[in-house]
Amino acid sequence: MTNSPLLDISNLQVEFKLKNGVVRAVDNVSFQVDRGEFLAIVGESGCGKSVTALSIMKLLPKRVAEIKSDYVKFDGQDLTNFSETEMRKIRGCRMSMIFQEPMTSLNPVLTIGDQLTEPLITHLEMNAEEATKRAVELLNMVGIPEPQKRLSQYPHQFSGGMRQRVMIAIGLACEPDLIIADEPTTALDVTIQAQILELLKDICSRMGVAVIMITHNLGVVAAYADKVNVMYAARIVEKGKASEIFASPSHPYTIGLLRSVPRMDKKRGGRLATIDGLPPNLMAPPSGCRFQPRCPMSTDACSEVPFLSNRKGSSKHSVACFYSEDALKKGSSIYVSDKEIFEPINVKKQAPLLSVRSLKQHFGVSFRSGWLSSISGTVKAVDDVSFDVYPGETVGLVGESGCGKTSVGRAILHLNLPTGGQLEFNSKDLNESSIALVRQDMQVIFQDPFSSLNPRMTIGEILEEPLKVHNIVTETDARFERVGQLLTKVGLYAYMRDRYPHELSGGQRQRVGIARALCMEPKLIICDEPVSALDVSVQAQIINLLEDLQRELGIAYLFIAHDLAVVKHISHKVIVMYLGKIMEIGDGETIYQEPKHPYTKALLDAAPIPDPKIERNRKKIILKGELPSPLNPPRGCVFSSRCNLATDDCKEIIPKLINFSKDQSVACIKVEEVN
Amino acid sequence: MSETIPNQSDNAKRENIKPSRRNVFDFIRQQPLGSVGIVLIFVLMLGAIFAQQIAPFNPEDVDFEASPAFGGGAPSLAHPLGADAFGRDILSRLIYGARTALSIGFLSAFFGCSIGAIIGTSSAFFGGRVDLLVQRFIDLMLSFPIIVLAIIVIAIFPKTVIFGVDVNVIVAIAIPFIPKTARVIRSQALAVVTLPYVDAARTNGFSSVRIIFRHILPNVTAPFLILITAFIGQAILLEASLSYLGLGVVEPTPSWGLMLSGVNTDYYRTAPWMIIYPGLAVSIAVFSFNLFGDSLRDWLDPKLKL
Amino acid sequence: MRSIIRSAAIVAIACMASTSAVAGSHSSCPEQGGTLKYGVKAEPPNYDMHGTNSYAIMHFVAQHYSTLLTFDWENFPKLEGDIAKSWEMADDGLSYTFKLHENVKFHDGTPLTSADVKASYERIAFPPEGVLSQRKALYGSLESVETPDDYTVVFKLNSPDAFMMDGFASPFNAIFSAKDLEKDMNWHKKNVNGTGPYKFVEHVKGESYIAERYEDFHHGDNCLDRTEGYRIKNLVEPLVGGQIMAEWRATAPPEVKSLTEQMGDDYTNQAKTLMTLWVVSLNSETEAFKDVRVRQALNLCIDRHGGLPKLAKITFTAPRPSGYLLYDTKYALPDDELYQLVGFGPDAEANRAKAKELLKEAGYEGLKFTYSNRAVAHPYDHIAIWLMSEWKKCGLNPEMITNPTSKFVTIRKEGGFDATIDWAPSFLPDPTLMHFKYLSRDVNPSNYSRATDRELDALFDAQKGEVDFEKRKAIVHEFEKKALEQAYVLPVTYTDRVVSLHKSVKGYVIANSHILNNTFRGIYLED
Amino acid sequence: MLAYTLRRILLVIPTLLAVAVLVFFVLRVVPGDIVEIKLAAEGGIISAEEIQKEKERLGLDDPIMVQFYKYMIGLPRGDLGISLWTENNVTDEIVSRIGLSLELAILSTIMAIIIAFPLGTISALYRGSFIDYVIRIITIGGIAVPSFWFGMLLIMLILATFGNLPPLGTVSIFDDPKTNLYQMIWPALSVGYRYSSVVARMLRSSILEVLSEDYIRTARAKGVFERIVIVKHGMRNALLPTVTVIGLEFAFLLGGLVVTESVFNLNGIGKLFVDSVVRNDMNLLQGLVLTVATGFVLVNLIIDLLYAALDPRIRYQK
Repeated sequence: MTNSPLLDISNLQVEFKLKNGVVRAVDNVSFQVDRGEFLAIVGESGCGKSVTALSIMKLLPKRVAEIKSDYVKFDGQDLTNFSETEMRKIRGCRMSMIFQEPMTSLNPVLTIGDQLTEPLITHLEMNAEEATKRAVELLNMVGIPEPQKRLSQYPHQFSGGMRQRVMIAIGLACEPDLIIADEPTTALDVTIQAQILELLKDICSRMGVAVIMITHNLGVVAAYADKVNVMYAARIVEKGKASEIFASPSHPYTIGLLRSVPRMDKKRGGRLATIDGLPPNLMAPPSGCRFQPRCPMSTDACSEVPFLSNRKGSSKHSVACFYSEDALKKGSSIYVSDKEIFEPINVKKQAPLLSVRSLKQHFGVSFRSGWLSSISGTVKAVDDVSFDVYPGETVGLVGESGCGKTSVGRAILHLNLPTGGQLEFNSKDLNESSIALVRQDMQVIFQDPFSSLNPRMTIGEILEEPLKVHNIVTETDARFERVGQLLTKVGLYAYMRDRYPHELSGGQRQRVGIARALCMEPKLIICDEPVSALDVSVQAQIINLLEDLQRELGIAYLFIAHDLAVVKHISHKVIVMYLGKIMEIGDGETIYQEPKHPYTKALLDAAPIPDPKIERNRKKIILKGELPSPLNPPRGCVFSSRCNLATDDCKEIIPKLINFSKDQSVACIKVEEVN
Repeated sequence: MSETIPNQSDNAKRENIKPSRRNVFDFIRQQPLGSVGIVLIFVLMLGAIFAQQIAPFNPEDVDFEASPAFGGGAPSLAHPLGADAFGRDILSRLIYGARTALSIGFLSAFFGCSIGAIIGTSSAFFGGRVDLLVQRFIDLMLSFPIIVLAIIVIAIFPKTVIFGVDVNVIVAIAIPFIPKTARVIRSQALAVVTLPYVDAARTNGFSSVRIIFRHILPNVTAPFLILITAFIGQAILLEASLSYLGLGVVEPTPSWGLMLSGVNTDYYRTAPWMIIYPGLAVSIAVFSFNLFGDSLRDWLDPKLKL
Repeated sequence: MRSIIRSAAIVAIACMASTSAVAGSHSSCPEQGGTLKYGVKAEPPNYDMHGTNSYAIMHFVAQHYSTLLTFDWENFPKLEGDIAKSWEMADDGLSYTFKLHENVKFHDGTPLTSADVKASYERIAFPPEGVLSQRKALYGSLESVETPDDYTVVFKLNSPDAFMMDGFASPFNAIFSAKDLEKDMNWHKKNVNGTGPYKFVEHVKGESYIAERYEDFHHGDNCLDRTEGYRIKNLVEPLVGGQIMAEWRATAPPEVKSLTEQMGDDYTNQAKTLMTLWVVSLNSETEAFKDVRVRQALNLCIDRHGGLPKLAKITFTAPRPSGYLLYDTKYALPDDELYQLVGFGPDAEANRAKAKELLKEAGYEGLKFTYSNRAVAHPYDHIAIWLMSEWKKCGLNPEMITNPTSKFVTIRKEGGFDATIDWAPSFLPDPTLMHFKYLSRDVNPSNYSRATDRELDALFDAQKGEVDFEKRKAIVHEFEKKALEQAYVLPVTYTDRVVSLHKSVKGYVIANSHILNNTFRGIYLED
Repeated sequence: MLAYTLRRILLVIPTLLAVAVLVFFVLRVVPGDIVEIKLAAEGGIISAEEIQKEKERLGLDDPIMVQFYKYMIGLPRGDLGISLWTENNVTDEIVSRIGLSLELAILSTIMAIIIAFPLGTISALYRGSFIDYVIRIITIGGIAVPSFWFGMLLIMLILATFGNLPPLGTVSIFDDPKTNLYQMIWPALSVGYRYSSVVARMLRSSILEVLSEDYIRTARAKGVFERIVIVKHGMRNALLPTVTVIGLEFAFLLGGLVVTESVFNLNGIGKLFVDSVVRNDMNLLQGLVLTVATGFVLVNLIIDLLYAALDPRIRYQK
């Protein structure tokens, strides 16, 4: 082992020549990675973190991407002028990569074995037999059971988590010095994410492999990274040891980023700090400090470019800000506005606004509908779910993908016809015919801001349509007025009514989505993952908006999300679902402080907290195994197949939801025993 | 593994996001081949519209003395592209032929695609049995080659000419386009139907008709436009083929396909201009529509399979 | 009456003399052997010559069969014996006696006897249930066929029939074997067994038709080893490209031009007027056409003298105006008489002025009407395009509607037109055959003008029974004039037939019909 | 795979049945009368009774349901009735011609594949380059040029070059492959241009699509040879849509050679099709349409099975 860093990058610069201009996606980026080190690159989408990774591997399309740098030294060799052939020898052998989308990163028509042995045969010149042997070892190492059998299978026979394990196995096949993992767990559920990250960390530290992890999740960074690069608009704005960055963030952007994330370990109710505005368009970035337009501390001096410089007293921690010491001192208070008061939202608990009793939503799943199509299975997306929502209350519905949380929302809205159970809204029984009457009182906000607005209609038309169709506001002028008010209310400008959705940013669109939900003055809004597609800084803006609206208008929310921290932040009451069933239900604070159900506990453990001090010291139970197929859920308790505490009884008895305390019900036969 | 629980795929979402800034200048800059196509189409359209002003002769004027049988017919000052078997000016017939080709092309592609699009979107929106039935019927229709279907339709309907346009041929060409469009549009609409803004429209309590026409149809215009341009080319080709077989446009209407058939073939070795120019006209017209259609697809929706 | 019998007897004797002479002269061929490749633009539905009227069957199948009589092609319509050695008509015109050659054998080896002739003619004249005879109507006067011995046949008539003698030479009246007919009256639809010059070998449907020399052919003038017929679409490229050596139907002038230019000396042709008349039938149910003035006006607008010679250069139409009967034949109206009739005068301007006047009188100026055309290039398109331009010159507004054969035929039959192109094919220049077309609709359903004119019917019946040539001719002329003046059906033009041949094909003599002389007798190949 | 194959094969039957029923009733609507065409079209003197008798003999006067019944009970035995024109078995008429159409279709498929694969691949790999533009123009031209016109030009060219044309009357490829190929190569070429253009275009766009897939990036990140990336990872996936297009075009050729057969005077089912339309031979027409549809359905079946063989996602579907 030499002392020189494994990877040393100086002044890396990547430009994309697009049809409508040149985009500098990476600008003057320099950093180093030592052997066995775990480096995280964090930043919001479009800040250039993935491009940085791909440019190290020289995997960017040559036609459009131009990579320049002083040098990119890998193990002492400068890769800058390496030919394609030379690069090819390094790729997959000394340096390998794991991508974000496990579903599409494997070739669907080749067997896992084929794809796994490929680097072995190419780089290590093994014969088929040796390669297969090694492949089995690798699969074993990444925790794939029955590796021999799995080798001859195809990617579609693997779940997402399994595929990502295969990707890790491929990445590690030739025992590389460096693995670049580009958002490797973003597409995975939180419990699976924990498994994969643990695995990656564990293997890499055992094998002494350095890791560059690209992520937007600060929790993940806090949990695993040795070093952090924070990127903003193609540049590194702050870099240093993870502990230092989290303890003393010195760039206003880093501070904002850390403060705008809802935290599970903090109490509910306060407003989140928000960074105003949007990341800049890289086609025409602001001159000088690129954060300047959004920075509450900016001065005229910020029109000069601040270079990364070491903080006083630290050789590793450097910041690109003229006022870093000041920012560090003031901390999150630079973002606090006048409204930043802790103000609990009050709930009137007389009569429930929405009452859900034994809701069932089953889907018949048929393969390839043809003349002889037959239903080959039933998915119980929602099975026997009951809860109440009171006026002005926020009920959080949380769970991993496929747990049925979205189906609950759709069933309440009658977007899918519920298979069974009773729904009562405002003391009226909801069914196919009565739903039309309450439509105006019950609205929805969707996850994807890009597809929740009709791209062929202007914002004005979108907001006006329900008013017009239902004759709520009949006069054109009055409607015009009303649309303006709505836009103002959600923090947009009235002039935006003439814009088309594609002219707005994601956050703005989500505001329009909220305005549309508001325009009929509903009593309940079902929020289906309203912030999960947004960058953290924008996410905080939307969460604040939703809370403000609730304070002002007394709307109740059914808040569906997979992000435990967000749900914790906004909800009065939290429901935890797993495979169509409620595992635990109760007061938000209580559930997060004292989870009773083993699944809730595992879920909370799996979600990393963006603070290395807390994160690295907490005891975690990492769930084993995969989510069972919803077509064939375990008998008895649906969680029994993954539960550490499961006994034979659990596999037979379907647990009922039992009141554990006044504010908490749990569906576990062992609840007494465990707690 | 089952991923068939109804939920929207990422692809579906991505495909329906319209990138910003889409205008003619963008198109011209990004699609030079397509722009050439547009220019050619434009020229053809001008020719068709101002045929009366441009064409040196009436396309149906018979002048036996100018025909090759009387030693004439070769390209000359009077007849730049020569004269046909009846001594009719080929240039004039080509110009008027553009009228026939374009009107049949546009009308049949438009009607075929529109009906197909409505069937496709409705099928996707209503789903279930309706969808299944429509799909089966589409499959059925698709098991006949276009030209076979067109010839059968020609055989069924009597020849009807309205305002000088051969309705029979238009119907015959339009009908094979219906199932094709319905299939493509259905698959596109299927993605749109699951999109949140359609759900939002449903939660707003809008009627099915409103949702189909206001929220779904406008969002399948990209494939619709692509299909129409592709089909105009195909329609022109089909018209030429049918006319060549003697089943399409008939004398004395100037039609490129007709000019390649029947009498003129007698001359094609001795008076090759009779065959070369109409063939070129068909090829160029179809070529420009294909060029345009191709680029339009690359520009609007590169993944669309026709 | 007496004169025609006399003349017939003279013809008979003359023929007897010539038959023996011809049989002798043909028995040796200038060259023997080789394969004749020819093209036919149509496909035979079956092989039954009695049941067809189309050349598709004749061009392929006629080579397998013999007829009672045939023509001397050099001196058409002079009769000549085929299987008949001699023949004789009784003085009263009510019986015809034929003596047959005794050495005639069918391709399967059985000898031909009078029984075969009887069975064949009975099939033609009295077809049993399920048998279709296209010429049953022409033999309405035939009462019975008798066979006194194996080589004598006697035809008995119930009334004299001026058409009958020539009718024995009808190329369609193939002599089938009685034995085959006994098996199945329709045996010949799908099988071939004749006494003709060439034997059937193979028919690949839609593609080729192969025959080979019949060694025992009674005339011995079958000079080729093999004949190969091919179904073709156009005739120019196959001829130029050496795929075929001949096409028997008709070659259009542009094709002739093209062939001459491309083949040079390798190309020869023969030309003659074909007995098919192109006519325009005016629908009598169309209000405007109920008025004779309008019909005449339409006729007057056609500048026959100016236009036909030009038309004849681009398609195979005849360059000469004609009435319903083929000009220059013995019953036809002489030109000077014809040109006196409305619409046939040489002064186009005067005709047109007259037409306009008539239209004005009738109140049909600028009349709009549909003209139903068949989607076949030669000569339909040419005639149609020419007529359109002629009518437009009179200020009329014809609209041409072209349909493929199937729809065209339906429209023609159902009267879904104002004017339609139509044609009157014939294989003999006989008024009975040629005037039948113009009889009232109830007598002849294929008079597509749908007109009814009892005077014409009466004149037709009168000429049919009149065996005296002059008297018959007078009646025929009267019919011709009356029908032309009434103008239910406008005669446009006869057909000019050109048969294109490769120069190596010799011994062929063109006839006035593409139905005639298709047996390939006398044809030989010369290198 | 076996279950899938079986189910897929079973699916063919109802489809064909539906086609058969549809074709029957659609064609009964067609106006026109074959007896009239047969007997009166060439100017014969024939009475209305005789026409009527002929219709009765051919069974055209039966009530439509009786005709339908006869047709339907004949189907399973492959009995499609008799041609109203030749009175031969429709099946025989079609069988005698289908060989030629099939040979032509196969020949042009081979030709198309030989031409299309290099063109499409080169075009995709050199996307945006001059050669890509040239190939794109050639292939767009291929679907623009009417094949009958191209055929006419070809005939001109053959005549100009060789001075004669291939002999008429198709020689069996088994008897005399040289002559047969000389006869068939030209029509195959005239269809092949269009065909190969369609295939090349599909191949180009599939390759481009596949090359932008994540797993190609994965393969490159593994340091695999670029050639292997393209051939092993790219081509196999790009082949799937291409196979579909080849199949569909092939099926199209089975029934769609109508025009080409007419130009080259070939005696295949395309020409028979036009003939039977012109003659209003409904029985033959319905037999032909049914044959063409069957061909189409069968080719689709083969494509689906091929797809299954190439794509494990389908193969392993329960």
